[in-house]
Amino acid sequence: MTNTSTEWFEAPALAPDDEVMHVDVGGYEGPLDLLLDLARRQKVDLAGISVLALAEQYLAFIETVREKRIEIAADYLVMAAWLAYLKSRLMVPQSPNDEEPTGEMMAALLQFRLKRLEAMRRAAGQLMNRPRLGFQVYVRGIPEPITVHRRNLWEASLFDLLKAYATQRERGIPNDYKLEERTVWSLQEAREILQRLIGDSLDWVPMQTYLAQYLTSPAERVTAMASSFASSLELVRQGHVELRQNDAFGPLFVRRRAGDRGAKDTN
Amino acid sequence: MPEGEIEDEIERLEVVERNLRILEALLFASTEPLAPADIATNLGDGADVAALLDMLVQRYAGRGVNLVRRGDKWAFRTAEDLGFLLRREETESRTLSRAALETLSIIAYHQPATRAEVEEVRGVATGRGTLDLLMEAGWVRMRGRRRTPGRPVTYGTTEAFLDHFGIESLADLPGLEELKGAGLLSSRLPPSMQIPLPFDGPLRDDEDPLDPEDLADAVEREDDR
Amino acid sequence: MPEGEIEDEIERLEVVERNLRILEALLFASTEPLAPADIATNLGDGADVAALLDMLVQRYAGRGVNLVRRGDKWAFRTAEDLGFLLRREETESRTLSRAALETLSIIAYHQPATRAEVEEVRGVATGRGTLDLLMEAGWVRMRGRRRTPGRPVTYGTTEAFLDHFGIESLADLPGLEELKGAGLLSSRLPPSMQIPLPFDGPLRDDEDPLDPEDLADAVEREDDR
Repeated sequence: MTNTSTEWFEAPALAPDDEVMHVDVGGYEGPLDLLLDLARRQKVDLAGISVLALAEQYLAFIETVREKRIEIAADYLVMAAWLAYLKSRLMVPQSPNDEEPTGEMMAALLQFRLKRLEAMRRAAGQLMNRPRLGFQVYVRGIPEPITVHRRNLWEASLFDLLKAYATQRERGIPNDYKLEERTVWSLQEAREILQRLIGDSLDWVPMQTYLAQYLTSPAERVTAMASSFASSLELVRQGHVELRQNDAFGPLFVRRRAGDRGAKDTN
Repeated sequence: MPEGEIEDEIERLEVVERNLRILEALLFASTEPLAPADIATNLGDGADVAALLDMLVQRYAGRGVNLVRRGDKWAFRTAEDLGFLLRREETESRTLSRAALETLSIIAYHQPATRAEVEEVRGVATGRGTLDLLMEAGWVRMRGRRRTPGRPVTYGTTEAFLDHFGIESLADLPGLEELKGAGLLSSRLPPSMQIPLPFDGPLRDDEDPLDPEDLADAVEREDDR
Repeated sequence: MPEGEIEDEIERLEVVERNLRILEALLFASTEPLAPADIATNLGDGADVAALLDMLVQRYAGRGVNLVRRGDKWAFRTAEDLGFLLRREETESRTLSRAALETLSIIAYHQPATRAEVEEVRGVATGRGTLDLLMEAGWVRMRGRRRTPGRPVTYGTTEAFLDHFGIESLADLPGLEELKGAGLLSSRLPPSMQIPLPFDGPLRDDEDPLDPEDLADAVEREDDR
């Protein structure tokens, strides 16, 4: 491609004129290409070619190809039909009321098309012989691309941060950790405590007084009261103690039942 | 000249020099041609990009690297006459088939052109692959659809085509004047003297925009690259 | 000066100019910096490559693109003061992921903390990416290396961390009672639970300074930004 006179459209390698008829049609880029090649062989400017001779050469070529039973594209046959018509128009004088294009007009059209195709080929050749990018002309070898620096502006609030920390610390607490064990007096415990406190006292004493030492802790207060009351009822039923309440919601008095001497070993 | 005016003039020249440096840096940095609009954003307000480009073209006119116009864009390229020295071994030349070359030149000189028009000039059917290949090379693009029955797609050349072949604009296509004079850019018979010129502006009167599917195809092709 | 000598001088200058053009084009088109020896083969016999390079350096000295030496080789580069043209900053606000937030909070409270320590609190492995992200955000830094087997890197928070979260000093990070008070920690916590007092002084007794290669890594990270 260094050679500026490179001929990009070298005609397909063809044998001399007398052997034209043996050339394979496959070497051509369609019927116009074939016609152009045949026209060039007339070795005159396209403007000066004999269209009639050209048509005859083309028709002869197609005839030979068909005799050899070579498959030929429909394009070539259409052109052959058109050229046969052109030939007849050129040879038979035009009648005055003939509306069809004259043979001369048809010939001019063919010449135009051949010239135009040749011109386009020449133009393509000129294009390819221009100082092309990457062949004679170069771009910057070490381009310095614009780097888009994506800066992330991270967003997080102090609250998010603290929450994340707290959540993790809580998550870190082992699951089998026992929460504060609530003190619950079982009825049995309550009964033992009550019997021990009442002892052999035959005086009416408010139950709360006996339990005073246990009622200070709010956690124990409820359970102590509830369990002692339930146990006291049981002790009354079994005849160990007596209960008295003077008025509703008034203090509950308790005393050893007279004659219950075996209190200590009821169980 | 009063002293104040001299100072103004000095300041003006300093701004111009600064803008020229920025222009130089941006154009040097990119392998792709840049549009004046891409450059303007980096220059001070009210900078005359066209005038600056012109100054830069002149400064580099005789140098080993030139500032060249490619369509509406600009790029630094090595001087054409030094090509022989810079030949790189690794450049593999993609050889285009005769069909592809002819199709390319017909589209370049006759654009906007439909496939049927390309075929009419060549006198033979054009394989779909040929157009695809040219589009893949980035030289040919679908422009729109011709406002005729069947609404055929119209094709035209790209900026990359201009860049590759070192052409400033379509008006500078080699031999264009000659072809025009000989009436060879017409798709009709010579006496109909209306000679269209290659046109790469926006859609012409007889063109519709591409259909959405056409564009999807093009994007797909782009992705394949 | 005799006429013959003037002519010689003119011719000499023409040769120099021609060589400068070639030099310009070669340096522009080359895909890597060029050594004077590579250049000499493309210039005429007897060309003084060093002198030519020197002339070209001077010609481009004030321009938007300079000829610079990299080791023994030469290349065109954008003028340093115009480097900003080639960088485009795009800031994007993004919310920190949960993993990053958790890691950050643990480092904040437990600093100096190693990755293993962070993982112990989190109960899951912490990806290297999370720490990198926090360092990129500028909130976490490598402090030193723990003086234990394996010498793990210790991490701590930065000034930027305090800035962002509006904390005057690490001592102002809320403690156990304050977290409870804010309802962030439930009141039913084992009494053994403690919240460490973050340490932000210089290296602690159990810390060694970072290794030189740690610092190199950090610089690299900085460059990537």
